[in-house]
Amino acid sequence: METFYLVLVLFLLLNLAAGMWRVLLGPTAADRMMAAQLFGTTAVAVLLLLGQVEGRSALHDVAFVFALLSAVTAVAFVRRAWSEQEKKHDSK
Amino acid sequence: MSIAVLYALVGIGLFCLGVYALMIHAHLLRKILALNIMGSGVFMVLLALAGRTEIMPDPVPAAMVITGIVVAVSATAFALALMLKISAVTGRAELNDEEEK
Amino acid sequence: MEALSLLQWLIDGLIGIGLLWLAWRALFCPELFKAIVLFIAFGLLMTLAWVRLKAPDVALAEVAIGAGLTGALLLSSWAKLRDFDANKGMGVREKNRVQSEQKTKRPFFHWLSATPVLLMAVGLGYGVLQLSPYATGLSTAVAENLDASGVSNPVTAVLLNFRAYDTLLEIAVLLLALIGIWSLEIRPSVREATLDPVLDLLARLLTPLLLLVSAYLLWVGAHASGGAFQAGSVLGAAGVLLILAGWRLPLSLAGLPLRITLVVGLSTFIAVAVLMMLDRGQLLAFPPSQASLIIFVLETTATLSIAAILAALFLGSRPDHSEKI
Amino acid sequence: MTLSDYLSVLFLLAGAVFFLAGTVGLLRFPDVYTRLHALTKADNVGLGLIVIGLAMQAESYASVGKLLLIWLLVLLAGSSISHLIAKKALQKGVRMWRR
Amino acid sequence: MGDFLLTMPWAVVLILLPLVGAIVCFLWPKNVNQLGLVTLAGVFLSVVGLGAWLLENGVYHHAVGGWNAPLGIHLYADGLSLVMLGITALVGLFVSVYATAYFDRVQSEQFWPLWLFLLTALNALFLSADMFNLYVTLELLGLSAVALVALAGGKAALNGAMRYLLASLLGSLLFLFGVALLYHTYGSLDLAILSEQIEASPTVWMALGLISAGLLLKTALFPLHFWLPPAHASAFSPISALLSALVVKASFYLLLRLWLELFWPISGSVAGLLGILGVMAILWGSLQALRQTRVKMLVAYSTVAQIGYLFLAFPLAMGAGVTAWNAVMYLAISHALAKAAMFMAAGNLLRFGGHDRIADLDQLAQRLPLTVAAFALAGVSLIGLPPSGGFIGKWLLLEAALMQGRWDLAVVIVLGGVLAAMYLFKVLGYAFTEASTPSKVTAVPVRMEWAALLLASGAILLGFLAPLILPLLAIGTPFDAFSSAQEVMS
Repeated sequence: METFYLVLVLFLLLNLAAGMWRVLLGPTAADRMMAAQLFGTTAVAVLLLLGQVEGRSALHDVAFVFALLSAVTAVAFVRRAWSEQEKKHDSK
Repeated sequence: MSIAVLYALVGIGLFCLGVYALMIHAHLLRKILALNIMGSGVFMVLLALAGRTEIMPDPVPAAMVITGIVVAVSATAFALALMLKISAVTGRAELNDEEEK
Repeated sequence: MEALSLLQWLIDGLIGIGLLWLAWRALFCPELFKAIVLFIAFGLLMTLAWVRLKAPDVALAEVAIGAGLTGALLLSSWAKLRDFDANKGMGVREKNRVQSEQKTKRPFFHWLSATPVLLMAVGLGYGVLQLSPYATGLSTAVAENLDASGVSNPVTAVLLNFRAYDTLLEIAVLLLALIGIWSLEIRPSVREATLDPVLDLLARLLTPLLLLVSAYLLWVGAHASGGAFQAGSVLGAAGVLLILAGWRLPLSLAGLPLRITLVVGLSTFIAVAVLMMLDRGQLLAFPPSQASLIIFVLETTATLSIAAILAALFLGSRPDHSEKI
Repeated sequence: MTLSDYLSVLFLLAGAVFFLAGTVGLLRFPDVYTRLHALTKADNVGLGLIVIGLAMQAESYASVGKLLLIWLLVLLAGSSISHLIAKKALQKGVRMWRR
Repeated sequence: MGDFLLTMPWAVVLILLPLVGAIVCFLWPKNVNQLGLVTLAGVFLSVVGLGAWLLENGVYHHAVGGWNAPLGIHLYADGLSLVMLGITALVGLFVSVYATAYFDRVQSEQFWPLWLFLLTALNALFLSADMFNLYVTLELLGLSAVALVALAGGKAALNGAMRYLLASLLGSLLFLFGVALLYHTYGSLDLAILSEQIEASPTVWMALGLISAGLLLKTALFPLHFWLPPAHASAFSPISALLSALVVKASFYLLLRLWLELFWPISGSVAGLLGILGVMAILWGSLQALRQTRVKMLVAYSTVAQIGYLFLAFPLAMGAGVTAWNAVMYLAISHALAKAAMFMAAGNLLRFGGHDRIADLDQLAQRLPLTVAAFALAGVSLIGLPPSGGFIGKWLLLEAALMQGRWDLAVVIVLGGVLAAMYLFKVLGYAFTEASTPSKVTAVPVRMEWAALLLASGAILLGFLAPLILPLLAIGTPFDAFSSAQEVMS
């Protein structure tokens, strides 16, 4: 069972790595930020799985705070950092 | 080599990347990022090497790293404010390299 | 067993490479905004690394302070920088900005600095590899004295009892950073006048949740991962969220009441230190029977102050001046 | 392995598939709005499935409760954030994809 | 009374009193000047108390929290810490008096909390015997110093502050990395325990390199001095005085302490390197000072040069041991007094004429006699003319150099004095002549003139106090471990 969890963790991490392409590609600021959000959700899943492997409930708390605070960062992005007109668009 | 040493080497890599970036970048925000990454590298070395034995993780490095993180966020906040002030006064978020007259 | 350890290696290797890659891109990609997003991602991955290194307390601190607050701080500073540019700039500003974001020292200088850095990396790597494979830390010393410390989470015991003096000075550093920022007299930004109903709802829902989580972390810190810093920064994040949602501290509270909240943690720490000094002749020496109560009081006040300081750090300008200008 | 173990493996695998779908969507979809759609929906379902899978293995009701709470929180945050991003993107004139 | 002196825990008071002062000044900014001066007076008395205690009992140990090392943190004081604490309190007191007249209402509300935080950091640093605790005090010190520089607010001051902040943070991180390596080699952060166990190994060498690099950066030894002149020259004058006199000395003290007590088995073999850097700092700093056209910039470069002197002792200590260390500590404290006085005098010139261009110092000798006298007296000590404190320091250093036949170093010591005379007479010369463009003048408060003059006289007076101070320095024999190790080696 433990092996299975770890395989799943590895899979999710690879998934995450693939998602990072979007940060690099952009093209809009929202795309980059969205990928960071993906990071949030996936990392929560990874933390929960690792918590199961190691038998520590402390990791549930970490996951919980993780979910809470990545929301704060995203709000900071929407409210503060993203205020100019977008000129870059997806190429057709 | 153990996993602890692997992470310690990653920490060294982060530290050195940070030092290099701190030296060559002109933009202050980039320098502040570099300092933060350097800090993470040091913290990683500090904590990774505590995991060399399997028995019981040493809580003292963990406590030191938590203290270090708080100090780092204070310094970062102050540095960012100073950067904003410089940018408001000089119009550029970088250090002037030419001598003041 | 073999497959299991291979998997562990793969996971740790992936995290390690991911960290190095993110750091490299965050430091050397041309666009500053991209760099900040990558840095936030770096912080999140760092949390996973702390978990893998069996340090959930550090992971909590990293996620609360490192990822949450530093990310918001960086984004908001970047936005303010761009506003300065926009205010003074004409048509060419976009191009200028991109240039200044990428500007580095002369190529000759790159080589000049790369060489010692590489040497240092090699030296440090060698030094670490030479360390004996057996840690000689203080885990036994901590474990032996844990009963007298008043808490059962060893990290909290170190932070608030064995090395409480460090923690006292560290809260002083936080307060100092805020006083330093206030003395810069940065003009408050007059933006975000619009109110968003969804954001408002989110703030209304998340704020009580953040309060609850903060209280939980404070309470749980005595016997499991958590503690004043984690709780304080989660509470501080609630403050940041409220600031972002357009809420401001009423002026009547922004003067002395706010200042008292900012210093109450440090003051209580000092008061306890002096009391213990008078009582037992030793700075911050808690009697084991009352240690858990004392630590609880210290942590609660510290949480309040840390939260207030972090939120104020995010705001940047002094709240009691902001309405006047 | 018991029946609940098999079930939980099934849920976890399904969750992983949804995560994969989310990432593929993030990489392949043509504009911000569709990508948002892929990311938030698929990943949140994926997380939900993983939470269910793990909840079956949990030792106490308290930890089941915590797991569900985490999922609810991610749902709440994810949906509001994606709404905010989409709205802001419209305001800022990010073009929508047309076939 | 004597009993009271010996029972009070002075070291603890020294750390907590300024911290409480800072908080009170932050909360109730109405009477900051009075509050601050009372705090400074209290700190000064505590140093006296600690001195009395040390004279009676030898070294001071305090296990914070009742936890002994390696688990807990130790406070430690010996003659070396005492002298540093004493000079800090003395200079701090005079600068504070000066500051009450220098700053206006708003500025003093900002100045006092930051300065008291700085004082806390200095005292805590001089009293700490724990590597990680030292890191925290270094950060506290760096941040408060930078915030003080930034108070001046102009373009130059903000740029100087930023440069200083970056250098300071980089230095702290290098230091912390070294601490991490030491902790993982020996499993302790306590200086005494580490120094018993330490022996040469690649890891320890790396730790020595990192810690020294970090501290040298903070001490601004050539070629890592780039941040110092802009920061020190652009800050408000009392703040420049504090930085040049005390802050730079604090990291030097730490470097000295660690090389002597911690790294003694290996540091001797690389001490020559620090000596070479010291020589270069003397020459480069003096030549740059000669080129400057503004008083404060000149004084700042003079600090770069004078720091060089402090490092000459490292190669000399190989054979001369205690003489060299006594010399260097004497130089450090007389430089602290003289340089603080000099920056204060420069502040008076700035206040008086509204500028500090050397060529336009319009007959100041007649119009501001006390200030010019202060500048001249401080100069006497910096040059090393008898009977000043600087003279005693240089004399002891010269003696150590000649004892070992290091003629090269002896020549540099003398040459540095000559160069110092040249750049200081440049200023004094213009102070006697009439300027071509007379400028509008503002009156300088009497307190500011006298504070500078008294401090400068202190630097001269030090020349007579050697029999009093050298025994204080010897409490706990801080220099023994290193010297005996060198004797074994040679």
